[in-house]
Amino acid sequence: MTFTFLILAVIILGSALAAALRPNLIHCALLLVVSWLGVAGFYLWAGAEFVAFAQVLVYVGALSMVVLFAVLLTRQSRAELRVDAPETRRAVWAVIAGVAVSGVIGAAVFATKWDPAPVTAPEVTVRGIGLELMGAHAAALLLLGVLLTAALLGAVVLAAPDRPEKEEKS
Amino acid sequence: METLTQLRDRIAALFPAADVVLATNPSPSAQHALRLDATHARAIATFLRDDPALQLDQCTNVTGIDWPEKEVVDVTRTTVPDPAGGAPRVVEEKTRRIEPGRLEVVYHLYSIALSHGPVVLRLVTGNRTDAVTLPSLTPVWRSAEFQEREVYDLFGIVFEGHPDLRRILMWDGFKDHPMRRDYREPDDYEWEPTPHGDVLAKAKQHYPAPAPSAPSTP
Amino acid sequence: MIAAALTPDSFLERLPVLARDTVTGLLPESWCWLAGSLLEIIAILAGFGLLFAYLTLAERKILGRIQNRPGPNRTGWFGLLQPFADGVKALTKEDVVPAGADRVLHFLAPVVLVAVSLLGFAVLPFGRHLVAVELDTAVLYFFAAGTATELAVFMAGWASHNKYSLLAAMRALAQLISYELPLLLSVVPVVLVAGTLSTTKIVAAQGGWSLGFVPHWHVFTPWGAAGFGLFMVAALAESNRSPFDLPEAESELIAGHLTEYSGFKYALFFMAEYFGMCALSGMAVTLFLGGWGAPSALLEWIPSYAWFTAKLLVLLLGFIWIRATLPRLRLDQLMKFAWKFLVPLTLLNLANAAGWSLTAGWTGPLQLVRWAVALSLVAVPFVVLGRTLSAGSAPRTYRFA
Amino acid sequence: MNASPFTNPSTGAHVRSVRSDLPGDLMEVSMGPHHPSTHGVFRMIVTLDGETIVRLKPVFGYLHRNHEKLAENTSYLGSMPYTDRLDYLNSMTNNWAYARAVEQLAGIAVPERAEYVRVILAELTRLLNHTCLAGFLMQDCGCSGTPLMYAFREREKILDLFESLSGSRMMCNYQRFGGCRVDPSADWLARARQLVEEYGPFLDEFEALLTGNEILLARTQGVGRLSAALAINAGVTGPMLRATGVNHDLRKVDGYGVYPRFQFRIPLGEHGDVYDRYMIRILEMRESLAILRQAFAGLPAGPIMNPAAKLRGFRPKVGEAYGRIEGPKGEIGFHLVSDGGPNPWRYHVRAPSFINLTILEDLCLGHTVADAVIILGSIDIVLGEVDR
Amino acid sequence: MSDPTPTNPGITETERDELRRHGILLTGLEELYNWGRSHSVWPLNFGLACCAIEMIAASMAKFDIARFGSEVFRPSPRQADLLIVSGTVTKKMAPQVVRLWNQMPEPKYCIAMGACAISGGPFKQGYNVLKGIDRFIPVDIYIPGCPPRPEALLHGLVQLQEKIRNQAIAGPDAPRHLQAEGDCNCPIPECGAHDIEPAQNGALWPKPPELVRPTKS
Amino acid sequence: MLGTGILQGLIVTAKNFVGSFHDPARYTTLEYPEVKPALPEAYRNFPFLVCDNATDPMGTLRCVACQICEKECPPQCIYIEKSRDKKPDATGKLQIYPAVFAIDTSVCMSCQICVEVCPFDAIKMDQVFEIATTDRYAALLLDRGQLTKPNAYFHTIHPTEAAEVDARLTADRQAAEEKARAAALAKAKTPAASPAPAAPVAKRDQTLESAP
Amino acid sequence: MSPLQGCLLLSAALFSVGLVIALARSNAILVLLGIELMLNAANLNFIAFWRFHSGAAPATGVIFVLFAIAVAAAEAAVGLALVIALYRHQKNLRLQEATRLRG
Repeated sequence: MTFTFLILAVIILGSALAAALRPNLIHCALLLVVSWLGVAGFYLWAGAEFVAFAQVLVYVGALSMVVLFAVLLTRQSRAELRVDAPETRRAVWAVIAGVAVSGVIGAAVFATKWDPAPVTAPEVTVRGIGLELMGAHAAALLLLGVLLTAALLGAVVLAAPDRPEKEEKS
Repeated sequence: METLTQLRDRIAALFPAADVVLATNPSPSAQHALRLDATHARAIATFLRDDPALQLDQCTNVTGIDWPEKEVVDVTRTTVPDPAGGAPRVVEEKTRRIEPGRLEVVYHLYSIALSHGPVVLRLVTGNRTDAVTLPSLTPVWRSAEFQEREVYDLFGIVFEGHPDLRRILMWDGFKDHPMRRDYREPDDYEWEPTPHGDVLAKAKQHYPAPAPSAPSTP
Repeated sequence: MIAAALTPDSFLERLPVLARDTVTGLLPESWCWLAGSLLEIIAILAGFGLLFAYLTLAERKILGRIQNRPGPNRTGWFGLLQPFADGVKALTKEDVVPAGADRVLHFLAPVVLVAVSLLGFAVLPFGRHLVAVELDTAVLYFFAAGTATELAVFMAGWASHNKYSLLAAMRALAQLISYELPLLLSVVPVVLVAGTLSTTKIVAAQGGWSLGFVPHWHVFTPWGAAGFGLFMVAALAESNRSPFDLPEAESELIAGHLTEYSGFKYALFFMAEYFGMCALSGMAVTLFLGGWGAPSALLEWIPSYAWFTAKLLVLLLGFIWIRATLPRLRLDQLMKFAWKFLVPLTLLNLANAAGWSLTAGWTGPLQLVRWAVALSLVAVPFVVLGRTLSAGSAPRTYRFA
Repeated sequence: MNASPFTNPSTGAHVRSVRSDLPGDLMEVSMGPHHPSTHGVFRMIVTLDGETIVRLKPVFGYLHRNHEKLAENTSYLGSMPYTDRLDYLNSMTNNWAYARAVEQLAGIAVPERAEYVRVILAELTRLLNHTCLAGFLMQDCGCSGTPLMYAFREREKILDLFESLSGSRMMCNYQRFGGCRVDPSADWLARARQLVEEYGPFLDEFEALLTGNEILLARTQGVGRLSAALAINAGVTGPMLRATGVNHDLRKVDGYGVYPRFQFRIPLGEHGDVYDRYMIRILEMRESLAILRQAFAGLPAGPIMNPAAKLRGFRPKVGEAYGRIEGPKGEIGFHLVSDGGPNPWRYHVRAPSFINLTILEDLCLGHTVADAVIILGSIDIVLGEVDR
Repeated sequence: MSDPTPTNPGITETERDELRRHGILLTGLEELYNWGRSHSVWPLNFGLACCAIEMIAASMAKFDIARFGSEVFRPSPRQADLLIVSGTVTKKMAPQVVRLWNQMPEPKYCIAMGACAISGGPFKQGYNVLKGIDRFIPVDIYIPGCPPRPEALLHGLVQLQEKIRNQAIAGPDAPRHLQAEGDCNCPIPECGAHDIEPAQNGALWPKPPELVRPTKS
Repeated sequence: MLGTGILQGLIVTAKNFVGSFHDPARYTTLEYPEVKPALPEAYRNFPFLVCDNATDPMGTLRCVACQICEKECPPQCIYIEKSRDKKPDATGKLQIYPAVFAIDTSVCMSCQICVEVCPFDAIKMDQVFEIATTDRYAALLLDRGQLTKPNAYFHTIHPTEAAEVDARLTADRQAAEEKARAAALAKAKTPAASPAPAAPVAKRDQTLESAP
Repeated sequence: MSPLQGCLLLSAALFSVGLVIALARSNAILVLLGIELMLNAANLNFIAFWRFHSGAAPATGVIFVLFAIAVAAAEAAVGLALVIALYRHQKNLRLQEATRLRG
């Protein structure tokens, strides 16, 4: 339980909580980016360099862009970026659910007896990860590739304008 | 190309109800014009554009001209035979009349296809105040679009059938038509170090307290 | 922190390290690491700060020379103080925040941008012993650090509450996202062949010479040359330089996302652009041009950091030269260029590099075959894709009347 | 401008907020009157769908300097320096068009030498205008000044010629009714001849710099297509009209001055797009060089002014005249109405770039903002002439 | 030209000028401040009419305004220091010019280039022409000519640099934005039914000198 | 092939870059404040008044306050007031002179029409262009004293034109003298004849003759 | 409290926040982002167990996270495409109104 961990926890949770409360959609998105960065920082702290950088690349570099794009593409005016405040009833139920979940998990965490942690992080090199991926998890990697391709195609089909020939006419 | 007189006759035959007048131009340029009446102007213009012998496909220039009301002295000379049997005398009779004010639009037409021109069309409004509506020729020649807007802006001629008749050069809230001859600029006094007479008068009006010194003379 | 000494070092070679060690040696043991890091940060900041200052001047002067004029030459000797005059002015200029702007984001954007664009320098090996942070995953780190620039540009454009800025923000997002892919993909062959993500090891892999004067730089292989070209094109786009300067397209969008920035914040943007340019060029030097390696065994006595700087400057000169010559692309053409030209080429180049490393054992006539195949794998797709890309646009002949 | 509720005081280019009556994703952007690529104080209210233009309304009048009203209160001669300031790149051709209109109005003959000198100056002006246009167009395409610098490098040479002949770089005030103000010296002619010889290599260099550039080709070909029929109907003239393939050049059609004596060709485009407009101008410059060479060879001796022409107290008879010439931007004409007084009763300028703008919206629809910028650039407007 | 700033006792005015011209000597914060901004005057990329072409020409190879560090023509007023009013300001355009001026951050300067910008020039009798931009915004340098040669613009720029160098940071000579009560924004006129309203900025356009005809000298 | 056009362009810019170091045609900058532009003789900026004698500028003004330039000036930047008395001019003849002659250079558009219409060669175009100022009124309104420059100065800026003007003026003067002499002779012969008419106004050329 | 416990608690809290966002906000994009946050919380757990729990295979946790990140990216891409399609369909992003699949 180091000081660094505490700071990271505050960043991650703080920005996520702020995102939950801010009315402005762009602010929410940017705050969530901060949260993701915090998670990447956590990975770095934990010694998983490769994962941390992958997290930054994917979440900050790509996902946030797509999200912001979606925000801009689906905006009608600046005023509408201020999404409506959550309805009170739903909000209350949501908070209750959230507290319940974390309560349950927290109780479980405290109830379980954990082995003492190893002093140093397991040595994981890039080469090691590569070998693991291509060896033990080759099938999963392949499946993931297929999944990503399918997702890419699906996203293109979904987001493409309805009928291109209609556009030509107009 | 046929002469303007022939053209006038042909139009008169085709549009018997139309009132087409040949307006002669006394200057050496000899660019005579056809004065059309407002009701038939667009039909005649379309004819001029589409007639295979004319093909006046290009309306190059559109101008407004303001003719304020003015007094004209007509001199009619009559030769009166001398009752005494001498050489016949020329009697000059002067009549004064008021020429009513009017606004005029001039169109210069050329043919790119047949390389001839110009054929000048003139349209005249009834007066300068309330009867200022003329048919727009923009549906015939697109090039008239901005030019008619300009004439509307500066002269106040309203073009009926214009797709987008708004002020073009002056701002939207402007009320006057500055190219009319009787337009008076708003009093916009500028201190001039080299005062001409009218500037002096303006200056006196603007800064009455210490009257500008009289012209110093050596 | 100190790369393995490969060759006997001259005093000059070790000078920066010695200087650092001398300073840290004055401090107690426990402070050494902190002081050393701080010194490195200060050195990078000062070095690249100065480089930024003179790069702006060099850009103005070189543009001037290309345009038949001298450029700034009156502020100080030969205009050498011009960047400082600009700096003084920018610092003292009023800072205007538009009324409708998002004040926090408007302030954060330039700060984030500069911070992020500086991160990349940490893993660049400037010399044999000069790399701030030895990382096993340095290349990944470099590109991960670079991604947040897009966010900053977006923040600037969005927060300004100006339509031109917003359009610029959209353009920036689209452009940077599209060119991120070819940029990364053009690096993968190097990683593949060198078998490591560490920048120092990649440089080390390019050491040595054939015949004493043909260095084993990646750029001298078919896939390396292609990769270098593709990387530089993508780098041009990533650093928003002409002909890809769409987000701040002056003739279209006033100054794009910069429209509402004044004074020092504007200078920060400017700085970030140059830092980004330097970082990407430095990466290109590291990946393709042999890093700090000398081009010939005979020239090894010149310190390695001098070689790195020289290569970096040549690439930066290229940036300026291209800026002085080319018109700007349109957004749809930009995207088309990225997706239909660069990405396929980078993928093919990856295959090419894979083939190259698999056939590393070929010798004699097979070596010739290897070269021929690799070269044609570079040239043929380039020509074919280039044809399809520029289909329909060609110089025309005209008739006369 | 009364758009205060829409005008955002914080921005450089008056951005209006999204109008409520616009459907869905449309955004209204106002480009100008201060915008780097509007070639002066011109304004386009552009409605965008993404970056695609769905509506474009030009707004004029930010440089409406009341040229025509001033001319009604000035003598015929006094308007000559004002014509310099119409299309301030091409004062020589403006002068000529005005002089020609007055000469038609009053029936003044022009000596042969003056006609030759006018041709020389008009073709030099054409070179100047087209060179500048090419530079500005490239600037609009996003070049960082280099083509513009090269264009202005050559422009300065022509301006030096103009200055040593007429005394002013831009506002030459050189033509007079019935001739020219100063007779060019042999030394001047030699310098002009040398310039003409050096211009061809410059054009080659300029074309090497950009004409074959793939980016430029992609940017300009197929952008802003104009059909011949629309061009004629909309009164489009000059290189823009010829880029659509219509063979119409007043130098051939009207054959004014001594143009019928020269051998030259009219380059014609096919597609009527931005690239054609650019190339037609480049090719026209090469033809202008041919005309200039012939004019230098054929320049006769003799007076430069018609001795019968009056300078002061000039009062043409009642009547009117429309005189036109082929200016570098298209047909520049003056419509003069005389009531017999010392000042024209009505003085109207038929400004080519004003009328060429009629089809701006048609050209831009469906293209992007970046295209609108170069389409406007390829129309070649000068605001002094558009707004007068 | 305003009075030169108080000089250092150890160095004569001419020596100081000479050194300053080479950008070497800086005697304190004020000097540094003035040196910086006088050598980095970035004009707004803003042309109105004929003079704009000469302004562009001044930035081109033959005259090269870049030598003075001023070739950075910024398209956005936010980054510009100098507004060159180059050409006729019409009444329709006047509000936009004033608005641009207001959008520029301090310290900012204005050059009225050419007859039209100074006084309306040849077009001053026109109904839509503003008779001098100094009715609305404070003008630092007037460059007469129609249009002035590019060299004349460069000369004006040199004069402006000189003026900047002689400005005091504090006191009544201080630039507008450094004065406590100074409101740098100029009122923006509106286009009315017959004329722009107000037709001038009262703070800048006080009653002009008494209208005395120039007398025999 | 894709890229050839771009390469060609790059070669052109590279050529210019290298050329700017050795080829004067590729380095066209004049370092203005140090190197003054070589103004052509015809260059005109603002008008000035010619006087024949530098030591007595006001006494030898050629201007006779005929006010033609004031009327013809398109932007109306000239202001003239005639004197009520007459003073001898350079030739000693009594002439009206301008009591006030002011030109507002903040309005002048350098069109040279005043010079063209002046029948007395009294107003000419100056070549001074370094007149940027901080003061709109005091520095830009030129009065008679500031406007007057000697003929010698005219000779330095427009040598050809000045020589022409001088030749014409002397020829006119000689013609007038001869005429006067002839008239005097005639007068001596016929004392009843009317006195010789005033010396004709010097005419520049035919085109200047006005009809009405 | 051991580091592992801290990490797990952090993960639980992050998961809850994600859950709250996904449940309480009506904007489709925000809901998607909430889900992303929950995925991140899960990844946090993987790394925590990999780092602070002995006995796991040396790289499994890391590889699992890598897979999860990739899947999350795919999910987000499809999700945002859906959002855009939804917007095109009903001109806003309120999920409560998205009651029909065909329209």
